Amino acid sequence: MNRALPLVILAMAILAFATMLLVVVPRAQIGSEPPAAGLRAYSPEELRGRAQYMSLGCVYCHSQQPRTPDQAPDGERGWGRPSVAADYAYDSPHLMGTMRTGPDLLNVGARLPSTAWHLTHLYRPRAIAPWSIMPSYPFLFEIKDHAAPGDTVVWLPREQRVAGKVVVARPEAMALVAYLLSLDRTYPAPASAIRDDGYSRVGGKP
Amino acid sequence: MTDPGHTATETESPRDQRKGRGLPHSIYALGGGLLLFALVMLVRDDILLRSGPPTPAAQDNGAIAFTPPPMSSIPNGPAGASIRHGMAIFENTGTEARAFVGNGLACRSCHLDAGRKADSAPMWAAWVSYPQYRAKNKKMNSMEDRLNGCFSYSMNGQDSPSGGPPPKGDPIYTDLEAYFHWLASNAPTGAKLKGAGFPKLKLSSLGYDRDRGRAVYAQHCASCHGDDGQGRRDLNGRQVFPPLWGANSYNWGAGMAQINNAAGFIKANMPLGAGNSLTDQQAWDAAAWIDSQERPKDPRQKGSVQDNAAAFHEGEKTFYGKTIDNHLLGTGTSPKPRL
Amino acid sequence: MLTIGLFLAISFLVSLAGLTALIWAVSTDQFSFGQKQARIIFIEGEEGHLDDPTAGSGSRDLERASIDRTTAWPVSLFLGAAVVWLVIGSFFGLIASLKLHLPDWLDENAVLTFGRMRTLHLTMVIYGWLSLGGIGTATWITPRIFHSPLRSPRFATWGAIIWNAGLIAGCVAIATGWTDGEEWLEIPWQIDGLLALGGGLAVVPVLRTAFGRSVDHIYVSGWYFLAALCWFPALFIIANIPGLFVGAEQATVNWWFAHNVLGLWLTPLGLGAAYYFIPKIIGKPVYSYSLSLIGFWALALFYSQVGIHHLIGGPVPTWVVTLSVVQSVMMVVPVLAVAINQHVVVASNLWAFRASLPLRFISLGAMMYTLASVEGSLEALRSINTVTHFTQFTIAHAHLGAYGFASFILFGSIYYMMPRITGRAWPWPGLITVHFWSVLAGFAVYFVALTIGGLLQGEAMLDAGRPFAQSVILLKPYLEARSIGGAVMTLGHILLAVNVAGILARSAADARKGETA
Amino acid sequence: MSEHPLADEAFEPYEPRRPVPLPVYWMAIALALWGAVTLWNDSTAQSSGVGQRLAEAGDMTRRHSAAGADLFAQRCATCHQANGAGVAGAVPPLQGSRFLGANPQLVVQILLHGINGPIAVGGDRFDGHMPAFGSVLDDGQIARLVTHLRATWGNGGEVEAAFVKAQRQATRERHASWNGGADLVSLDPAVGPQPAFLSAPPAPSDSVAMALARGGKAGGWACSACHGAAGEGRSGVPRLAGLPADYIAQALLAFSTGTRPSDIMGPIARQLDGPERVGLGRLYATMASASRARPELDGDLARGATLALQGDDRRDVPSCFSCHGPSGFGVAPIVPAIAAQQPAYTAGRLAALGRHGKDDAGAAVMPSVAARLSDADRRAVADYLATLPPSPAIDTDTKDAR
Repeated sequence: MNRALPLVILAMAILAFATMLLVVVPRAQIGSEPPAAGLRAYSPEELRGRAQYMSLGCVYCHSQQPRTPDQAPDGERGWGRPSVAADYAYDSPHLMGTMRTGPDLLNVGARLPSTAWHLTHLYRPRAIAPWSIMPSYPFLFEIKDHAAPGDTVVWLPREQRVAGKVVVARPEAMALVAYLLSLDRTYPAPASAIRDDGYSRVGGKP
Repeated sequence: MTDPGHTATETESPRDQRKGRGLPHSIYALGGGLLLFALVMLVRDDILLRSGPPTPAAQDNGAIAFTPPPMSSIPNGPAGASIRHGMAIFENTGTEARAFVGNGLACRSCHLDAGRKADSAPMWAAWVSYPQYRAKNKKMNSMEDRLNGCFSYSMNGQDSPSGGPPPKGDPIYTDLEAYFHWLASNAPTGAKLKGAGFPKLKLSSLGYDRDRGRAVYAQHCASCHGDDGQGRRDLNGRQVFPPLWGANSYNWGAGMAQINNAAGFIKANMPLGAGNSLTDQQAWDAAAWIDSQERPKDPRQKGSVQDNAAAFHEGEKTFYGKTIDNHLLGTGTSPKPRL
Repeated sequence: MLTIGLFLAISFLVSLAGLTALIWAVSTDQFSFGQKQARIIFIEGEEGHLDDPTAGSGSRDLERASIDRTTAWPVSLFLGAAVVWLVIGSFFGLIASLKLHLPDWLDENAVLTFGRMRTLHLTMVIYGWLSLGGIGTATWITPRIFHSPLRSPRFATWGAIIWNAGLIAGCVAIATGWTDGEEWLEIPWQIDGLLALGGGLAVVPVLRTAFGRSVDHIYVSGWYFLAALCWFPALFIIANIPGLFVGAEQATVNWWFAHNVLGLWLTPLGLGAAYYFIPKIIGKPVYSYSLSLIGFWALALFYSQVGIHHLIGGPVPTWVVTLSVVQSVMMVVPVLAVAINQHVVVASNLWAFRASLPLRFISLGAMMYTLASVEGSLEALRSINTVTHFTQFTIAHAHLGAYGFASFILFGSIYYMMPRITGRAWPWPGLITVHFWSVLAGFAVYFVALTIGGLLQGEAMLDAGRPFAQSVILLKPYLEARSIGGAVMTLGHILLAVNVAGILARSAADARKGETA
Repeated sequence: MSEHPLADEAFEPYEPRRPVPLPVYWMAIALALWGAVTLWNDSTAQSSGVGQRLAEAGDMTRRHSAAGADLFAQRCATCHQANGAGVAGAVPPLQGSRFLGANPQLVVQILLHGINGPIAVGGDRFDGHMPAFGSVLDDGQIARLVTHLRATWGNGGEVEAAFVKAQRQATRERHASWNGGADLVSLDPAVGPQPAFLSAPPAPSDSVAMALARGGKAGGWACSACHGAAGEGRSGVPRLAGLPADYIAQALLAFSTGTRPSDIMGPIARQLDGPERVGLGRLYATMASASRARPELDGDLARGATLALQGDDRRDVPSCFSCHGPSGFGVAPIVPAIAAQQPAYTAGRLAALGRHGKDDAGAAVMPSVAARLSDADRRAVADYLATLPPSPAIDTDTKDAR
């Protein structure tokens, strides 16, 4: 430990080794899987919504990775089957998230396929769930006196409405909802799929 | 390793050597504890995650616990065919023994889970206790005699197409007995099996009361058996929840028409899936409400209801022969036109 | 499957072989150094005396004074900027925390939405406060342990300027919604170039000083600093290459990076500082100098492979997750080695702990490193992770590492270094005590609340019979407690900033006086 | 530099004789062993996880290629009985049925679309409802099933999958069941004289309920947006078609009062008044739609079938069908249909009932039954129910009158 160069070289070599294991080999393995059958690429509108999702930081409260029934009851919550690597083939960047301050969203398009619901929820989450701590996104909407033709009016419960005004969704809101509705990985998982099976040690079913 | 320029070690007193050791020891203890924890978690992952949920342990109060064989172990061949047919009769009595059934019930209406469920007069327990002397007809009864009684009273054979129970020696009896015999595979003969018959409930000083029972019935029974006690049919007209009184139910001669039997059955099994959730008193009262409704007449009745009550219902806990709301119970219902 | 299993086995065996070789080398004294080399940080007559920093000013030693003079300007720049980022970052953190239980507060503008506040907080405190502060500390300590003046300090100055410019641009980008979208990597890659360039420039003086040092031995802090300063640019550049990774593979890169930012960047910076300041302030060498070898190399071997434990139960290959789980638990070895070395010397000199505020910060920080690492090892176990994953528990844990450990050490380092850099005593020493107690109390509230809240939240989410809403409802009081703790911490940061501003202003006034005189 | 006296001048922290303390060795060795065991364990986990998925895929294939006799036992025996005797007065017998002797097209069509109306079999009249299997059995399964039925009770002759495919294709526009024997006799007169189909008086066209379902109340969220145009539900959204009208109306009331908490249904239900709840109940009760449910919870289908058909006496769990009807079609007015229900809904509801049964009025028995089901059981039974044909739609008004 009296020479700087070997120290630096060895330290970099160890990092390179770790990088090979944690990045290069998994990349090769995951990359060898084709996109899941049933998965479709995002449309331009959905990609615009995805950009909204990223820029508003939805990922910090919502995961997009349902777990196996061996580990957690995500399936029983309606969040969908455990996701596999092939489900994310078109996700760049990935938005798997690490927090569930809100529910998992990988299949929200399947369990909540109503655009109107999502618009209300984005405009005022607490109109739907009083306990919710999700931010409201009023800047994705416009308050108008009358809806113009082609406008999507946001429905609000009776007690939340403002008389003589209507809430209209901006294109950003429509795109975000389009992205949310595109989150639907309810097609069957490929059998050879890659995922963490560390909780399937049980092997057979009880 | 030892530093030549560092001479302190040579002059240290034993006390000094111990000094400063406390913290390393606690760090080792922390590390060791952590390690132990990791190992325990490994074991937990391995063993606990592997095991399924715990099953309730069987209690033992002197009687012998018995588990009937699984359905999948019914043998093939002619013996198996007879067992299977016996089971079919048991479950689908109105079809398989159509000529001898005069109501909307099946054997399994009272002997739950195809005669397998403990505390609802399971057939594996019945099989090993016959032939038996019965006070009901004051003679030694074979299983066939007993089944004949079931068809006469519980299945209300008098209103069936043939007007009575299957004749002696009918294959219906043989097949049912084959099924019972198989259900009782490896059961000890004559022993007291746990869960045999219906549980016997003690009657409190409150007795039983049909008005209290009406409330119990409305709260706990009516959603399935209907306010009118006629049970419920599915969309094909198939009886799902059995009728408890009226023309489509058991007649006044049935064992279930005695309040103590009904109370025991109710206590242990009703509401279905939530057995033993009612108190003994609620079970007695609900049974009283059900028993105080009119049902097909007792087929043994020759003269008046009062005569029959004296002849066959003496000492029974029943409303037979009593007058409720100006109606003499036991008069019987008029037979319903068959579907 | 065979090849993958092979990889797994090989990686673990390689790590174990490295560890075994290291333990063998240390126990048979293959490296001929010991406590003598540990004393390299002292100069004649220093040893055995408390180096009381809060009161005193510069060193009496002329050689060291000349060394310190070379680092004074770039280090002041790094530390000054770091403190500014800390204060701003804490405010954003506080706003984000408040928004979690006051969701309708400040919701009229996209810039102020929770997702952006939180991201700004993370970016500012990691890349502003901790990274700049860490580089500054390393730049200051390295010449001292090498007994050589800092070479090419201009590179460090430019590095600091470019890094800050990049960071400002990055924060503006995030605030306006332009982001790369991955946790810890939100700054758009187009701007990342500035950070990479700034970081690269900042490394040059340290490396050049190391290669041109005037003593033979490299003190342990030097190992950590040299390695960290080489590791980080490599990590940062690989993780930010646009378009190379997609989907699930990108997630492995994401967490390989994000955990290595802690493990191979903030941790070695913090540990290096602790390895220097603790013995230096107490005036006694560390407990077992050769043990620190194990601490360092085992950290490199094991910490570099732990990142994928963030994806336990996720859509990545089992083997890579398991590898990270195992290496996370193996981290116990280096953590113990470091703990023995650092805590024992403090524990046998508790009077110094009471006497010196910087030591108090640094030693507490080192203890929280032990705690955070132990907690991290446990959290990586599948049975525990299944509860804590996706909950506020991980937030508490991240703050135990980044705040309790790294920030506390940095606080202490600043309190030690600034008087030596400026040649002035702290203008308001009383504020240092208030700072210490406010951040300690605030952090205790923060950590305990989120740990308990996170565990309850995890338990609720594992029970299919409890609606998801319950996990949110039960969390609210703990989120409120977190805001209270965070507000108290922010208050402490302001006091630090006031003191730093004061000492810098006075030294600038001195300098002007010196010029006019 | 320092005015602080040293507490103990003599003491120096020292490097012990052994530079690496012994406990560190032990821990390193123990951790290495732990790591090795964990790695080995998890490598078996990986193969068992992959094995599990492969086995499921295999299960699926096996289910799709099940022999006709097995299909009969699984799919038909709950109603027609294992020996084909049917249920007197409710389910027609297969033994000696002229329908099985007729053109195979007839049986295939019945299986594809179901029957809704009176038929005469073996001299008895049945006024029932046979579910449509078209959405839960594929062509090969129907072909093998029909082959088995005809070989056992009809006049033999194999039916090919291609034949079923052609039949399915020929009637793909048909969304309703066959209207009893009167309708079927047109396919093959060999079935003998059949009772006339008296079309029920057209249900009072509940345009209000229909507008609510399709357009939502006052521009609000429409039922059909999530539950589907025909109430068929989708992954995570419950099926409504064929649920008893009263059950739906009661559920909407419970949502609105909060006795059945639901963040999604609560705000909608609060906007509805009594007649609207009843109208929506009737609307969905009479809707016919194909099953969209598929097993998706990794449940053990065999275990699920056991629970549904026989229950589990060790845990005192009665069979589902003992209350929900022999095919899970529900029993009006309050026992809901569970066949073809979305598995995530079934399992989640069971979990919620098992834990919070008390806040749910109207479900007195389910909480105690659900509480005795393990997580794996809930998933098993939910997945099994998802494989069943949907409950046939009935006109509740005429049924109640009967």
